[in-house]
Amino acid sequence: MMILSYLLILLMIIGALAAVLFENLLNSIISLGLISLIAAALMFILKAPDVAMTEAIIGAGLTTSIFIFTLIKINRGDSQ
Amino acid sequence: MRFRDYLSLFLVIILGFIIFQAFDGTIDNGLNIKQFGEVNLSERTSIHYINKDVNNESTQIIYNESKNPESGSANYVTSIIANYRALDTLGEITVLFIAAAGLAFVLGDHNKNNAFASDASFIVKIGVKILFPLLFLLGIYIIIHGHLTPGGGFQGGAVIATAILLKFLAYKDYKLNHTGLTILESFAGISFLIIGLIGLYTDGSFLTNFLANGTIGTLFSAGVIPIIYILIGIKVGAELSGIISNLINA
Amino acid sequence: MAFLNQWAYIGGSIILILIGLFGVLTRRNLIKIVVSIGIMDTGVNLLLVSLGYINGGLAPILTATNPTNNLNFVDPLPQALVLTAIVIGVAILALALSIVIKIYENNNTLQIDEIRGLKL
Amino acid sequence: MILLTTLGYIMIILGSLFLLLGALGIVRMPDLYNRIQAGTKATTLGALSSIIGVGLVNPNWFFKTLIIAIFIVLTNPIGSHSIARSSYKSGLKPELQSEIDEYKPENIQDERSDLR
Repeated sequence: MMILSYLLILLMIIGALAAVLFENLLNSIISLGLISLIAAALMFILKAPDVAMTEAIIGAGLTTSIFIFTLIKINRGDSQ
Repeated sequence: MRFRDYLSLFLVIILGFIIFQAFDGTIDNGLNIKQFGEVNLSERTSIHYINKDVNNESTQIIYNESKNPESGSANYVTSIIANYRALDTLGEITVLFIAAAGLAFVLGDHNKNNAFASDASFIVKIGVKILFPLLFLLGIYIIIHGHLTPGGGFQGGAVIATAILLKFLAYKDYKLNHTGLTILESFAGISFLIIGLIGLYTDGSFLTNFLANGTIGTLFSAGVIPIIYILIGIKVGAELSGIISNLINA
Repeated sequence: MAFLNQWAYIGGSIILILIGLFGVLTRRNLIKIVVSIGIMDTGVNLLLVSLGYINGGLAPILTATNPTNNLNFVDPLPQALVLTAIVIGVAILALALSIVIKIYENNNTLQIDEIRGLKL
Repeated sequence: MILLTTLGYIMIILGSLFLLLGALGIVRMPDLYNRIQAGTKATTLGALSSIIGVGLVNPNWFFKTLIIAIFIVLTNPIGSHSIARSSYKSGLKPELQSEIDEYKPENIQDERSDLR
């Protein structure tokens, strides 16, 4: 279990670097969703099931969709 | 990378070094931050929360047997959110309301341009038609069982908002009734305050658990905690749905 | 291994916060700055939850298999704080994104170097 | 009881094998449409059988795992269908060009536009 959590933390840091350093906006938004999902798994390992549920629903689901709606709005304005 | 980037990297590394010093448990820094996993729970005030008895001496609680502890929910996180620190939760949903209202104020109210040019495909429409009631039911289940299992008002409200998001994804002309959302939100907020005031009237402090607590671990237990959590679920679900609707129809 | 045992969670979440801070300081795209704020949010939440962890502790819920309060539970207080912080975080991100949309409508750009004045 | 537990572990191992096959397919296949095919089919079967295996090992959770399985069956194909459709609409061509493209708007005989 501990090895798994170390790997997940490493993956989360790589995802954070990708989210900050990528030039494409969609890539960095998907990386943000990945970070939230891994954080939900880590919180479940830390014996916090309530927080893990909230993070999985809100962080990975709602936040990503809100960002993508913003992107849709901005591209729509660009094409007009 | 320009000069500004290198300067920021340097500053961030300095700040990280300082923060790591603060979290080093081997140095006696007076902050009382222990090593990871070595926390002594009895040195924190929350040991009273574990015993579910802040006012009197600590008692033993047994699942499905003990009757009438001070906060009768089996989930400790719920009993902190909806009973011991319910005033914090009241402030928190106020912050949520202010953020939603600010978003509606900034984006304006021209419900003309939809985010999507056409409806989704046939398969997605049928799938959403099946999934929407199931997800709504799951949200209600999570809200109602908030004092027994992991979950509660925040999670269930977010699940309900996700179900409404699916409707928006499937149909381009789907509109939410904003008057109904406002009425739901106001009803939930006012009922929260009224429950707190009834506690103030009967037992002398705001948001006291004034109903009978019942046996710990059954569905009808924990006094006002399930009622407060249902109200929080209504409010969170309505506000997150309103945020999504405003962003899509902006 | 003992070093990892002590520092994996705390160090990982502090590194996450610092990466987010670096993004806020150096990126020039407004949406990228909001993404960095989201990374900092996740890092702070993970740090708070890991401060309440106890070795060998159980999840703080009474069930039929963990029926009494004499057992070794983890600290439920940071979990309750983080639970509300996540919901506030998503509302604040949505508010920031709505302001970003308005700025784009007025200035037709997302680069903070090119935005002149505050003509809202 | 031992029979159920053994069956559950066998199903978990089977499910992880299918998940491994799906991951291999994602690495091995040439373009997005083939990758979606490998990813969705193998992953749906793998997740389904491992979740049912968990329910068999711990019979108290069986109904909850059944509900999760129903959600996976409903959502996974719809999600991959949406990904494939949106990537086709944004102009992504398959790696191996085939002669017949039944999804082109002029090739669809049916008048009902929402079937597309």
